Amino acid sequence: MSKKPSRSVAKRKPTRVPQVRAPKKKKASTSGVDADLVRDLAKVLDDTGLTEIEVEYGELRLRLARTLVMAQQPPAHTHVVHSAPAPVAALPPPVAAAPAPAAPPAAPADAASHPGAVLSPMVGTAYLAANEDAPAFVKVGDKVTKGQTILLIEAMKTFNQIHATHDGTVKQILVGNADPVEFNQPLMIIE
Amino acid sequence: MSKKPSRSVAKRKPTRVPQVRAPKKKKASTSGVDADLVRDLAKVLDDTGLTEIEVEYGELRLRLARTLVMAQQPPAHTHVVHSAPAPVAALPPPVAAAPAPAAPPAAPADAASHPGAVLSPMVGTAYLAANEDAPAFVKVGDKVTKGQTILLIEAMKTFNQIHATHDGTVKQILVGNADPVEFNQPLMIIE
Amino acid sequence: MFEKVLIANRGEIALRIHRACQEMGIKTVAVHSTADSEAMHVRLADESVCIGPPPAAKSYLHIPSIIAAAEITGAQAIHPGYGFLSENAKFAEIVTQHGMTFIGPTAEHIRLMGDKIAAKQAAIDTGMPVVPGSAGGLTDEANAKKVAKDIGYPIIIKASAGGGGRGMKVAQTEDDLAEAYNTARSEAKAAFGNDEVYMEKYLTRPRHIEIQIVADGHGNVIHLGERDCSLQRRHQKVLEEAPSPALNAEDRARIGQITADAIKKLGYLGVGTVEYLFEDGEFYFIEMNTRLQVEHPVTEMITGLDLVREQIRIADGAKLSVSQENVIFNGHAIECRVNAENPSTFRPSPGTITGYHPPGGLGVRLDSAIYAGYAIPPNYDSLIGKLIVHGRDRAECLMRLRRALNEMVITGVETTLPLFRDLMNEPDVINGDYSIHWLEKNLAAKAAAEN
Amino acid sequence: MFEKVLIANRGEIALRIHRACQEMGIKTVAVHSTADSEAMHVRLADESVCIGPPPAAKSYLHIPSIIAAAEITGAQAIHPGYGFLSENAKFAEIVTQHGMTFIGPTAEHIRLMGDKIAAKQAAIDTGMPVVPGSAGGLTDEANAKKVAKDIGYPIIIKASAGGGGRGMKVAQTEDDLAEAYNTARSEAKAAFGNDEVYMEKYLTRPRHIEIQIVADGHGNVIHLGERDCSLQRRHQKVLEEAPSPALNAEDRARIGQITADAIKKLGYLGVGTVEYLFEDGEFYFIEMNTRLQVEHPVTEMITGLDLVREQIRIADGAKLSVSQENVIFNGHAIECRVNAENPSTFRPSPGTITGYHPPGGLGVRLDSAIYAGYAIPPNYDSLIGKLIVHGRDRAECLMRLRRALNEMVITGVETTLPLFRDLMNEPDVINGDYSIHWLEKNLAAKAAAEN
Repeated sequence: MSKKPSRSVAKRKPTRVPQVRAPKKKKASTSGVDADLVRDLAKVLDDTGLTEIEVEYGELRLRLARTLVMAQQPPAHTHVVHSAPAPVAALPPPVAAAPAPAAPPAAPADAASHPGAVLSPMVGTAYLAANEDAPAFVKVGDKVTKGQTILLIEAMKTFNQIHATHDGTVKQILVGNADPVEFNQPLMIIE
Repeated sequence: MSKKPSRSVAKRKPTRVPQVRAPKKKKASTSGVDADLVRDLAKVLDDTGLTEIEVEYGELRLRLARTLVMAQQPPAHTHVVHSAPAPVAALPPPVAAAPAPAAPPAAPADAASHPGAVLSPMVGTAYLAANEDAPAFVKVGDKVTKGQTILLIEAMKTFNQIHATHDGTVKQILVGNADPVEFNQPLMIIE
Repeated sequence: MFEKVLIANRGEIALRIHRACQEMGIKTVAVHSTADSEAMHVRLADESVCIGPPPAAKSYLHIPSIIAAAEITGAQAIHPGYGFLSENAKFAEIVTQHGMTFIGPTAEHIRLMGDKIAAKQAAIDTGMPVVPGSAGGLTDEANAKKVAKDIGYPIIIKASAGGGGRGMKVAQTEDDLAEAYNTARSEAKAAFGNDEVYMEKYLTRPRHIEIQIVADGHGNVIHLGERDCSLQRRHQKVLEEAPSPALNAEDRARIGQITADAIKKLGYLGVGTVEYLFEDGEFYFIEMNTRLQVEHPVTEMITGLDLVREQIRIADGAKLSVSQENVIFNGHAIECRVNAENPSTFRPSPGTITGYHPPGGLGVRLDSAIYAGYAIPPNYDSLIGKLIVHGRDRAECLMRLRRALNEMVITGVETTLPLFRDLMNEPDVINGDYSIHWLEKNLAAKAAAEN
Repeated sequence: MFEKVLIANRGEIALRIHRACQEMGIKTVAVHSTADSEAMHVRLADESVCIGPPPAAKSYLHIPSIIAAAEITGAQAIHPGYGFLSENAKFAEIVTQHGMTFIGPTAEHIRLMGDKIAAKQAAIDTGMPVVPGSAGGLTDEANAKKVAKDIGYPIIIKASAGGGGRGMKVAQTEDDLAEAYNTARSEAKAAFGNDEVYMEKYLTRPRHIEIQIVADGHGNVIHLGERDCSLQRRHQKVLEEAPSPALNAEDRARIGQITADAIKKLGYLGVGTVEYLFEDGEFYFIEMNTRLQVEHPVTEMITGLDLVREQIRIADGAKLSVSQENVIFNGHAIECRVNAENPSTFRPSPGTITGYHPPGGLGVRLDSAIYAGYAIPPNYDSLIGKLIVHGRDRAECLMRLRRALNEMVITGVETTLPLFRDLMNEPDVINGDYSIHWLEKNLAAKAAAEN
């Protein structure tokens, strides 16, 4: 294999630094404790995948915890092939339930749910131009129309044209030339 | 062994209603803790699937917790030796994760937490009279005083006198003569 | 040795292959559909690639996606597991054409054994016993009588053009023959417009006995004894054991040797299984599976061999790690296929596993990719685990299986665990006295008793 | 055979015994303290009896409660497991006096081996090798020199009245002897008011090698080879393996035979373990454990024998199920003792297990009484599971252990799993090159590196 994929190593359930957002202004209530705040923090807990939040704010001290859902239990580090143009990440040591060495760049994960995202319809290798000498199909800032070829994905020596799924302006190109891409991976943001 | 114990079959883990403990001592009127807040937070706990909420505010300290349901998972039917005067319950079939055949009589379980309960300080065989010809130490309706012998428990050929732990009237005798009893099993209700 | 292997499968077999690779110091690449992004094989693999949406045709059966996944990860070999692409000759060819190693036999052998008629001919040519019958169509009643005498009663008359049971008649003795022959012919004529019929020996209570073989690329072939897979429901194996309670050492050695010799003549490579029906001391070839079987752990438990490891070593050009003389059969093993299904209606029960407690202790192995909190997707088959138990003899094995079944807990979905607990109380199962029809009859009787 | 056995223990060993009973068709009675009413052995047993409050002295060590529990349930025999009452001669006597069977040796043998001095004398009398030394106190420097010459350097001088390391001096060669002798004497005089000293061979890098023996009541004694338990921390075994990487087949056969012969002379009954130090090809008796060991599964994995089953059979008067000739050592096994402890400070970590996912697959055994949701009580020891892995050879076993450790998940409490994952990367462990001091040194070095 001459092609070496760029990979980054993503841990499915990264141990995040607990993000305790400063509580909103205390609302006056008889007890000085605001149930809405707790509810709000619970949502933070949800959104962030935390298991515990403790807050101290002036006189206020708040702690929220959620017992791990079982789905977190089974092992370990998972490695997703995607387009982050990082150098080949060190493979994990043979024995390691330790946290993965690096967190993935936040962008691609968020991008997948972006309304303007164009997702890869297949697994393969992305090419941003028709050949080495040709200019890129599109670049950031270009206006594109639905159906226009925006890149190629090669699988089994076949180059598949990937088309813009909607009209708009190329806001981000999320893959590099010759990057490996998997199914459903965000390729570009067009809006 | 000539003695055949009477047994009933108890499943260890009844599904418990989530317990939300109210804050320790303070009443709403004086402390500024308002029962509605607790109720509200309990609902937050419910809605959000949290297992714990702790709140401190000035003098106020609040902690809500919910018992885990995980205990349902591990096997199976447990058989407790106790004094319920039921016939020998059928032993479970060799292969059966099916629910235990019979629920135990409700009385002993409730009795254990009865404030007037006298609990067995040891495992052994209970005797309600000093010998076969003697009258029972006590019968229902008798007035007893603290320290009075109310039955014997035999363990390793030694007969141990069991004394009333408090003054009162014998309301219920929960063991039969020559019944096996385990540690902490309720023997009588005296109130 | 390969540095990185792509596992073109899912579920427990993907995990099984991952484990073998890890133990050999080989990195693994998991591929998965979007329905399986939380699956155990994905979580544990060194790398993973999402290859498509949930339908297998667009992911686990989609050759270009799997090849592309292997290329972008730099995998040197692909293990197909069982099912999906494991017996797809074209896939084996494409893998090879792309400069990678297919961990399995050659495309030619897959193709040969995938064709029922060619496979039977190959069995005959290489000396494997097949069901005796007329060479072709029967010419007349006298001819039928003669052939029947040669092969022995009972016999079955089948329409040459037929299928689906029509035009089939059984003759228990010579007295029944004329009527069977004539009825079969007229039914064949009515059903298929062709009254040619042929004759085969009729097996009344056969057992399913299969022989595990392993062949390397250096001319070495060994057999690892038999598995008895007679407990079936709708042609799906439910419980498998080895050794078979119906075979003696002489039977085992004889059919093992015949099979190994035949496989050697074929020039076959890798692991494979020859399936036979067995009745009254005789074996009759059914087909050959050119891949790892679901029930391979039963053989592993009584031989101590790691069959996936052998597969990978052989694909890499290594020699078999044992010779036939060094294969020692040790004790008895039984496998129960635990499916997420209602244990009496067998309706699949996908959903989230809320509780999972596998049994442990001496002689107990669990091959499963589930975990507490795992959501079983509705897109694939319902096998969620294989409980495999080993004992020094069949009695110890059965007692151990009984206690292991008693310890095992899966909540949140229905499983076939209660079925196995019931089977442990069936005298015929305890005595090993069952044919391939036993389980269907037993289930039908139970269903009838409940109504 | 017994119909009902009471298990006078808790935790994984109570479950282990329960499993053996179940597989023999024997009913079980679990006893438990109030702290253990939710424990697995209680949940699985056919019957259970609460025998007292959490402190062991008032429950698991309280003989009258256990006897009473056996009587009210009609148990015919009591299995003591390990720890608690397992080596309490008085308990064995009382069980017998109450007309029940103690599943273990006689009270006399328990008593004999519980007395260090009597045990060493018994070892000498029955031909087991002991550490060579002076017959009694050394008379003078010349006598010391002579004895040292006989037993070989290095030697250690110890105060006859001593203990705790005071009055102990090592002489590496004859040059050091005079000083060692005189210093030891004056230290002994100062510390104990008695300057008598004696001499023993000094072992610098011994391994802990123990021989498993099984003896029935019919004069049959077999040994099941050795276990290497050199990886210890504060005299607690951490990881055990068999066979020992340091022994060859000749060593094994020799010490096995010596030990089995000695046990036969003693007229011992049941399973037992003779512990030796091993250095430079020689064995030196330490002590004999007259009970099942924590690490017995390692031996089960390489012999296929169920030691608890053998114990119960022998206690019931049956003969050994195998003879020495039929004991075949097959492959390699390693056990990791998983404790609920911080993996570097070893501080116990009781609490509730929020998640539990044991590893599975070929060659992996888990003996554990925990489950998701189980609250580990703070009252007892911190062993929560034993991961035992088998492979065809040591390399395969190590690779398999590595992958199994990687799959295993316990959340909610700290465990020693990370320690074992670390050990899998230590060249000395991989090479089997360690003495009883290795782990302490390794941990000290790691701790120093972190500071």
